[in-house]
Amino acid sequence: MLRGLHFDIAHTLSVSVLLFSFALLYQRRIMGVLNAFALQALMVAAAAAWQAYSQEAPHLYATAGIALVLKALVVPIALKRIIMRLGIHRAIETVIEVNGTLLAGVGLVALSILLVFPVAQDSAALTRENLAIALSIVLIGLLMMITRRNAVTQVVGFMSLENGLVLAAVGVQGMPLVVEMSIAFSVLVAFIVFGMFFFRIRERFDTLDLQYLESFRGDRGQDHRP
Amino acid sequence: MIAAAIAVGLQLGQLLLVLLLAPLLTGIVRKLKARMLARKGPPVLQPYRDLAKLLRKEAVVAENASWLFRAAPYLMFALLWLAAALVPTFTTRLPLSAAADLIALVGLLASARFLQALAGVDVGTSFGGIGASREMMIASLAEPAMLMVVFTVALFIHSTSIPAIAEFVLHNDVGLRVSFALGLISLIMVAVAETGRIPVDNPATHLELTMVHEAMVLEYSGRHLALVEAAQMLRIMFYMALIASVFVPWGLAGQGARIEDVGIGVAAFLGKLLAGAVLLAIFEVSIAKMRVFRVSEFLGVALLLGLLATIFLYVSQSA
Amino acid sequence: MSPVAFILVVPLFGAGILLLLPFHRTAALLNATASTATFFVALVLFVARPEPTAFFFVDDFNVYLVALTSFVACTASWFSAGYITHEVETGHLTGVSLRFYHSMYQFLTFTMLLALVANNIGLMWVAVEAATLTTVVMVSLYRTRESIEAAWKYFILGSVGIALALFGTILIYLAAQPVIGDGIDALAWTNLHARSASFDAGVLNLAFVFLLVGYGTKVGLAPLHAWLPDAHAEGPTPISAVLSGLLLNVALYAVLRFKMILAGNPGALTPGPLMLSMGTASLLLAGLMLYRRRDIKRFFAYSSIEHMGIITFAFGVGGPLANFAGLLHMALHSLTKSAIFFAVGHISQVKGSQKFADIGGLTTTHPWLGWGFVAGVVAIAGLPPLGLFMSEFLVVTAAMARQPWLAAPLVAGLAIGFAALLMRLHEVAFGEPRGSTERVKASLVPMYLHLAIVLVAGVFLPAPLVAWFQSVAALLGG
Amino acid sequence: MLSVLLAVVLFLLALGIAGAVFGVPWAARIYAAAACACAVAAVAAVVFLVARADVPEALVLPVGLPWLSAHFRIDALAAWFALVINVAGTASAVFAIGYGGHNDEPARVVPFFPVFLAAMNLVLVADDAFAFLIAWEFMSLSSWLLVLSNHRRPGNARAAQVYLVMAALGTACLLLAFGIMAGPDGAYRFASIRDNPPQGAAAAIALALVLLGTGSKAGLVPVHAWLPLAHPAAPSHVSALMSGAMTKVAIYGLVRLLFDLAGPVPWGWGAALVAVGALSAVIGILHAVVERDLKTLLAFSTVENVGIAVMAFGLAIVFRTNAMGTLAALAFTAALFHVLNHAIMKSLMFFVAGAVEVSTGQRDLEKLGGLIHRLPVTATLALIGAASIAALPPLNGFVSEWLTFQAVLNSPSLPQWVLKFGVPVAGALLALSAALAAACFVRAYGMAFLGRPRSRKAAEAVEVAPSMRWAMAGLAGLCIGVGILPMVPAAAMAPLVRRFAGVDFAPLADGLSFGDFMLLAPVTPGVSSYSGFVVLIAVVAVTLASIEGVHRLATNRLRRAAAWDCGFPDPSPATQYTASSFAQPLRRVYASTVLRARDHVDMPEPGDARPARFTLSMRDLAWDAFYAPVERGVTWLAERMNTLQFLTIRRYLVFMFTALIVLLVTVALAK
Repeated sequence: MLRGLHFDIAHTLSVSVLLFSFALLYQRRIMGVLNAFALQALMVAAAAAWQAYSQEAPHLYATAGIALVLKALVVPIALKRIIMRLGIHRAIETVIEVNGTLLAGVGLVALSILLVFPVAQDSAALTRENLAIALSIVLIGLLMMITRRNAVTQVVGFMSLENGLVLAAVGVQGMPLVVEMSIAFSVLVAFIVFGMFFFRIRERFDTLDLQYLESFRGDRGQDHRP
Repeated sequence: MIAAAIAVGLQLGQLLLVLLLAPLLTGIVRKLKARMLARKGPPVLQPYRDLAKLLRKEAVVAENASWLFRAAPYLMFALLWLAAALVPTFTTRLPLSAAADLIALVGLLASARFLQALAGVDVGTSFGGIGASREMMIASLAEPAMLMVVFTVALFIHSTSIPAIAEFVLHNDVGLRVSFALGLISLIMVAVAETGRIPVDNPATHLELTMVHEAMVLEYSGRHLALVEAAQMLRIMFYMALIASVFVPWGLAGQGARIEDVGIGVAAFLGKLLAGAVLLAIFEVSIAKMRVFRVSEFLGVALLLGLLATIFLYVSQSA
Repeated sequence: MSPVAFILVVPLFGAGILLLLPFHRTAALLNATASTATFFVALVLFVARPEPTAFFFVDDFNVYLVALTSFVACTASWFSAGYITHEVETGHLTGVSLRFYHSMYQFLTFTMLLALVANNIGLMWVAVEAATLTTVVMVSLYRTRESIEAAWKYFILGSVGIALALFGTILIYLAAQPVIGDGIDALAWTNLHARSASFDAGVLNLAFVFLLVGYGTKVGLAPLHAWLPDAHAEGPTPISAVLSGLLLNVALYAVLRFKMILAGNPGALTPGPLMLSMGTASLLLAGLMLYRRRDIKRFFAYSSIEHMGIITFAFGVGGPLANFAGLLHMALHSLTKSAIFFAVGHISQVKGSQKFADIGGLTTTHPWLGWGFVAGVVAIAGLPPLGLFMSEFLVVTAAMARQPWLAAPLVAGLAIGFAALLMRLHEVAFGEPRGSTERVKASLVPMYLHLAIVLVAGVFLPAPLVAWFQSVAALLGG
Repeated sequence: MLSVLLAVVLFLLALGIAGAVFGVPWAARIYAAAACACAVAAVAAVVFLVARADVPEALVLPVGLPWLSAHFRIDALAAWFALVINVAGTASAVFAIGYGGHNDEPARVVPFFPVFLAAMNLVLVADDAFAFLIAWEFMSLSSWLLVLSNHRRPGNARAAQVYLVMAALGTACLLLAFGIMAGPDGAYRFASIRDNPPQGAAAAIALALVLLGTGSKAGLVPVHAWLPLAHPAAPSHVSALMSGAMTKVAIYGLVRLLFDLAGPVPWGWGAALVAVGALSAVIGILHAVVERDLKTLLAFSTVENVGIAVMAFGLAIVFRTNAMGTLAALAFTAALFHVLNHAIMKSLMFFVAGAVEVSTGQRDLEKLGGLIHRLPVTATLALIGAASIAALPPLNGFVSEWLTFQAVLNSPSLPQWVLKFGVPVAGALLALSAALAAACFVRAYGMAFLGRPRSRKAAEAVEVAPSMRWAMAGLAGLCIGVGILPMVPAAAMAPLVRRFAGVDFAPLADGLSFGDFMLLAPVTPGVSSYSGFVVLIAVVAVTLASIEGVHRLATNRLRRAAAWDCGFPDPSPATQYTASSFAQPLRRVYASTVLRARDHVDMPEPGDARPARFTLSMRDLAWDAFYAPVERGVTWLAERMNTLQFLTIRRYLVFMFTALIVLLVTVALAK
C-alpha cells in the first residue's frame, strides 16, 4: 500500500514535469519560457527529493539540490540577465508554428508509449509509465531545440532534455553515479552559458541567434591559416 | 620419288603458265573492250610489248624515295605471282598449295597491297597518298567480303584448301545452290574492286579525282613500273583462276592425273580464261565508273551478299 | 599499483605539470616524454593483465586499442613538438594557449584511455564527455572566428549526443538492475555482458538506439557527422590527427561494447541493419562531400567519416570475417589517417595555407614529404600492399557473401571516395609545383613510422595480434 | 620452377628499392638486372612447360591473410603467361637501358619499373583470392606511378586518374566475384573455389563481375576508355609493358577464373565473349585508324587485339561446352597464340614509338615523316612489326588470326542456332578488323617513316641507342620466328590446351615429327593447312628469281630525279598527304556513325585574307554512354550534397533528431 503511494506520488511528479515540457513548447515569449523552465526544474527537484526519500538514497538529495539551485534559480536568472543586458528580442522565432510543435510533441509522446509497450511490466525497475514519460521529455527537449531559433530557447531545450535524463536516473532503483552525472551535466550547461556570454563580448552580436555565428560554415571563407 | 618430281614439275609449270598468260589475258580484255566500243584497239600481244619496253627503259626514281620504294615492286610481284601460282589452273596437284590455303592467299594479297600502299606514300606526294588511302579503304571492305565467300565455301565443304574445294565440287553433285550463286556474285564484285576495274577504278585513266591504283603507282617508271604492271595483270589472273577453280572446276587434272589430263586441263583453263575475259569486257563496257565513295556501298553489298550466302547455306542445309 | 592505474596517472600527472610549465620547448619535450612513457606502460598490459574491478578492466578488445591510442598519442606528440615550434616561431600561438595546449593534450590522452579501460559504463560516459570538452577547447585554440565557430558547432552537437548517450546508459542500467541488483555492479560491463541474456529485450533495444545516436555522433556517422569536418579543419593539426585517429575509435569502441551486450541477448534486435544503414550513409555521403572540398584538412576529415562508415558497416555485417576486418580497419585507419595528418600539418606549414589551390607538385619540391603523402593517400584509398587493402578486401568479400545487395552501395561508396582522393592526390603531389617552396624543419619520422607499420600489416600480421582480433571478433558476434 | 619465379619477383622488388635508393646513376645497371631477371623467369617458364607441365608446384608462405597464408602455385597456364610477359619484360628492360635516360624524370621510372614487373609475375603465381588481388592491384598501382612519371605533361594527371579509378573499379568487381565464390566462410584458396564453384544465379553474377573486372583491365569495349589515355601517357617502355604484358595478365585472370575456377561454364558465356571480343576488335581498330597520336593509335590497336584473343577464348568455351574437344583445342590454341603474338608485336611497336619520340621529340603523325632515311634500322624493324600486327603472312600476327578463322569456320557444327549465325558474323567483323588493321598500320608507318619530313625535328632525327635497337631487333626476330615456326609455341602450350580443352591440339595429338613443325594443320591434315616457313621460302625464292630475271632482261640504269607527281611537284612537305587526309576515306565510310566523326571546313570567301581552317571532331560513344553520365551524376550529386556543409547548427540538430526518431520508429515497428 505504502509502496503504491510512493509510486503514485512519483508518478504525479513525473507527469507534471512532462506537462511543463509542453508548457515550454507552448510559450511564445522568452520570459515565459524561462519561467516555465524554472518550474519544470522545481518539479524535477521535487521528484528527485521524493525518490531520495522513498528509496532511502540520501545522495539523491544532492541531485535534488543541484536541480533546485542551479536549474530552478541560477540558470534562469543568469539567462534573464543576459536577455536584459543584451536587449534580446523577447519574442521567440519559431520554425514550426506553436500548434504544429505541440502536435509533434503529442506524436513524440505517442511514439514513446509505443516504444515502451513491449517492455515487460514487472521486469523493469521503473514503471512503464515513468519510462515513457522520461523518454517523452527527452524527445520534446530535442524538439524544442530544433523548432526554436533563439539561442536562449535552445539552451532551455537542452536543459529540459537533461531534466528528462535526471527524471529517468532518479526513478531507477539504486542508480549509482547519478550525482556525478548531474554535476557533469551542470558543467556542460555552464559551458554553454559561458560560451554565449563569451561570444557576445567578443563579437557584439545584436542577438544571440545562432545563425549570425555561422557566417563562415566551412569552405566558403577566405584563405586563412590557423 | 617420281611422283614428287612430277608434282614439282606441275608446280613449276603452273608458275610459268600464270606468268605467261597474265599479259595475254589483259590484252584480250583490252582488245574485246575496244571492239565492243567500235574501236580497233591495240593488238592482243601489246601488253607483252609494253612490259618489254618498260624493262628496257631507265628507271627514274624520286630523289627522296627510300629503299622500300625500290624493293616493293619485286616483293609485290613475287607475292602475286606466288598467289596466282597456288590456285589450281589446270591441275589440283600442286605441292605448294598445302602451305597456303584460301585464307593464306587472301593474306598474301593483303601483303602485296600493304607494300604497294607503302610505296605509294613513300615519295611524299599527294597523289601517292590519295591512291594509298583509297586503296586501303576499298580493301577494308573487299577483304571481309572475300572472307565471307571463303566462309560460305568452307562451311559447305569443310575445307579452306583450294585443291580440296575444287576436288569436292568436281566429285560431288553440288548442284545449283542459292548460296553458291550469291557467293559467286560477291566474289566477282570483290575481284572487280581488287583488280581496279570499272566501276570501282579505271585502269585507263589518269584523272586525279577518280584514280586509285594508278595514283598509287604514279611515281614508278622503267623496270619497276613493269613489275607493278605485271603484278596487276597477275592479280586479274589470280581472281579469274580462283573463280574458275572454285565455281567451275571442270577439266582440272586431279591427283592421279596423266599427261593427257594435264593437256585437257590446260585447254579447259584457256577456255575458261577466254570466257572470263569476254564477260569482264562486257561488264566493263556496259557500266559507268562510280564515285569513290559509292565504292563503299558497292562493296557493302558484296559483304552482305557474302553473309546472305552463309545464311542461305543453313537454310538449304536444314531444309 | 596496477598498470591500468599507471597508464591513467602518467598523462593526468603530465597534464597537471604542463599546465604550470611556461617554457614551450621544455613543455613540448615533456609532452612527448609523458606520451612515450604512457605508451611503454601500456605495453605492460600485454604481459600483465590485471583482474577486472568494478571500475576498470582489460580484455582482448581494449588492450589493443589502449596500445594503439597510446602509440598514436605518442607519435603525434613527437610530431606536435616540431609543429608547435613552427607555430611559435610564426607567432600563431603564444604563452597561455601553449600551456593550455600541452596540458590539454595530456588530459585528452587521459580521458581516452579512461574511456577505454573503464569497466563502468557510467565512467566511460564521463570520460567521453570529458574528452569532448577537452577537444572543444583544443579546436578553439587559435581563437580565430572560424575556429570558434567550429568549436561551438562541435560543442553543441557533441553535448546533445552526450546527453542521448547518457539516456542510453541509464536505460542499460534499467535493464540490468532487476537481474543484477542495485548499485555499481549493474553498471559494470563485465557483469552486463555476462548476464545480458536475461535482460529485458525491449529496454535493451531502446537503450541501444540512444547509445548509437549518442556515441555515433562522436564517431561521426552520417547524418550526425556535421561537427567533424570543421573541428578537424580548424584545430591544430596534431589534434586533428588525434581526433581522427583516436577519438573516433574510442566512441566507436563504446558503441561496440553495447553491441556486444545486445549480441548476448536472444530477444534483442540485431544491431546489424542499423549499423549497416548508418555506415552506408556515412560512406556515400562522405564520398560525395570529398569532391567539393577546398581545404585539405576538411577533405581528410570527410575521409575519416568515410572510413568510420566502412568500419561501422563491417561490424554491421557481422560474423568472424567482417568483425575481424572492422577491427583491423580501425587500427590501420588510425595509423594511416594520423600519418596523413602529420603530412598535412607539414604541408600547411610549408605552404602557409590549407587550401588545395595553394598546394601542388609536392613530390618535386619536397620529395620526402610528397612521397610520404602519396603513400598515405594510397594507403587510405585502400591500395595494396598497404594494410587497408586487406581490411577492405575482407569487408567487401564478407558483405558480398552475407549481404550481397549491400555490397553494391559499399563498392559504389568506396569508388566515389577513391576517385576524389585520387583527384586531390594528383593535384597535391604531382604536376607543376604551386605555392611556397620553403623548407620547414620538421620530423618526418612519425609519418614514416606509421606508414611502415601499415605496410607491414598489409603483408604480414603477427600471430598474437591475429589471435586477439579473432577472439574479439568472436565476442562481437553476428 | 615456382621458387625461381618467386625469387625473380623478390629480386625485382629489391631492384625497385635499389632504384629508389641509388636512383638515376644506377638506372642502366638496374634495367640490365631486370632484363636478366625476366629472362631467367622466361627460361624457367619454358622449362616448366616442356619438362613438368603436368605437375603443378605449390608453395605456402606465411604472409598475407593470417589464417590463410599466401598460396602460390604454378601450372601450365601460369607458366605460359609467365613466358609471355617475361619475354615482353626482358625486351622492355633491354630497351630501357638506352631509352631510360630520355624519360622526363628518370628518377620516377627506375624504382617502379622492376616493381611493376614483379607485380605482374606475382599475379600469375598467386593461388588464393587475396594474394591474387593484392598482386593485381599492386600491378595497377605501380603502373599508375609509372604513368605519373610524366606528371608535368598536360593531360597525364587526368589519364592517371581515369586509369586508377577504372582499375580500382575492376578490382572491386573481382573482389565481389571472389566474395561470391569464396562464400561466407572465406574459402579464398583457389583450390577450395575450384572444388566448390558457385552455382545458379550466384555463378551468373560472379561470372559477369569477372568479365567486367578482367575486361576493364584488358581493355574490352565498352570498359576500354581508360586504356587509350593511360597507355600512351607512360614512358614508351612502360607503355609496351602495359599494352604488351599487363593486358595479358588481365586475360590470364579471365582465363583462370572462367576456365579453371568457375567450373563448367554455360555456352552463353562463350557467346558473350565472342560478341564482346568482336565488338572490341572493330571499335578498337576504328579508333586506331583515325588517330593521329602514334602511341594512342597503338593503344587502340591493343583494344582490337585483346578483342581478337577474347573472341577466340569465347569460341573455346563454346566448343568445350558442346563437347567438341578438338575444336576447343584449336580455338584455345589460337587465343593463347594471339596472346603471345600481341605481346611481342605490340611491345615492338611501342618501342618504335619510343624510338621515334626520342629521336624527334614527336609522336604526332602529322609532324613526322621520312624517318626511314634517318633511322634506317628502326624503320626496318618497325616495318616488320607493322606487317605482323597487320596480320600479314608469313609473320606471327597472321598465324593466330588464321587459327581464329579456322575456329570460326567450324562454327556451323555447333548445335545452337544463335551461334550458327552469330559466329560467322563475328568472323566477318574479325575480317573487317584485320583489313582495317592493315590500313591503320600502312597509315602509321607511311606517315611516320615514309614521305618527306613534316617538321624540322623529324628532318634532323638521329638513330637511337644500340640497346634500343637490339630490343627491337629481338622482338622483330621473334615476329618472324614465331610466324614461320608456329608449331614451336604450339607445342609449348600443349599441356595447357590439353588441360582445358580435354584433348590435344590436333596436330600434336599423336606426337610430333619434324615435318609437323613445318606445317600447321589444325583440324585434319589436307583440309586446311598453312606453313609460314614454306611461304617464306617460296616468297624469297620467287623474289630472288624475279630480281634475277629482271636484272637479266632489263637495264640496270637508274636515275634520281624530282618526284613526278603528275607534273605538279611541290617542294613543300606540307603538300603531302597527311595522316588526317589518309584517314579521310575510312573516316567517311566507318567513323561518321561509329565515332561521330565530323569534318568542319571553314573556307573564307574570296578576297578574305584569313586562313582556311579544317577541324575534325570525334567522340568515343562508349565514353559518352557510360563514363560521362557517371561523371556528371557524381558531380551533380556532389554539388547537391555540398549544401550540407553550410547549414546552421539547428539544421544539423534536425538531422540528429530525425535520425533518432527514424531509428526509434524502426525499433518500434520491428517488434
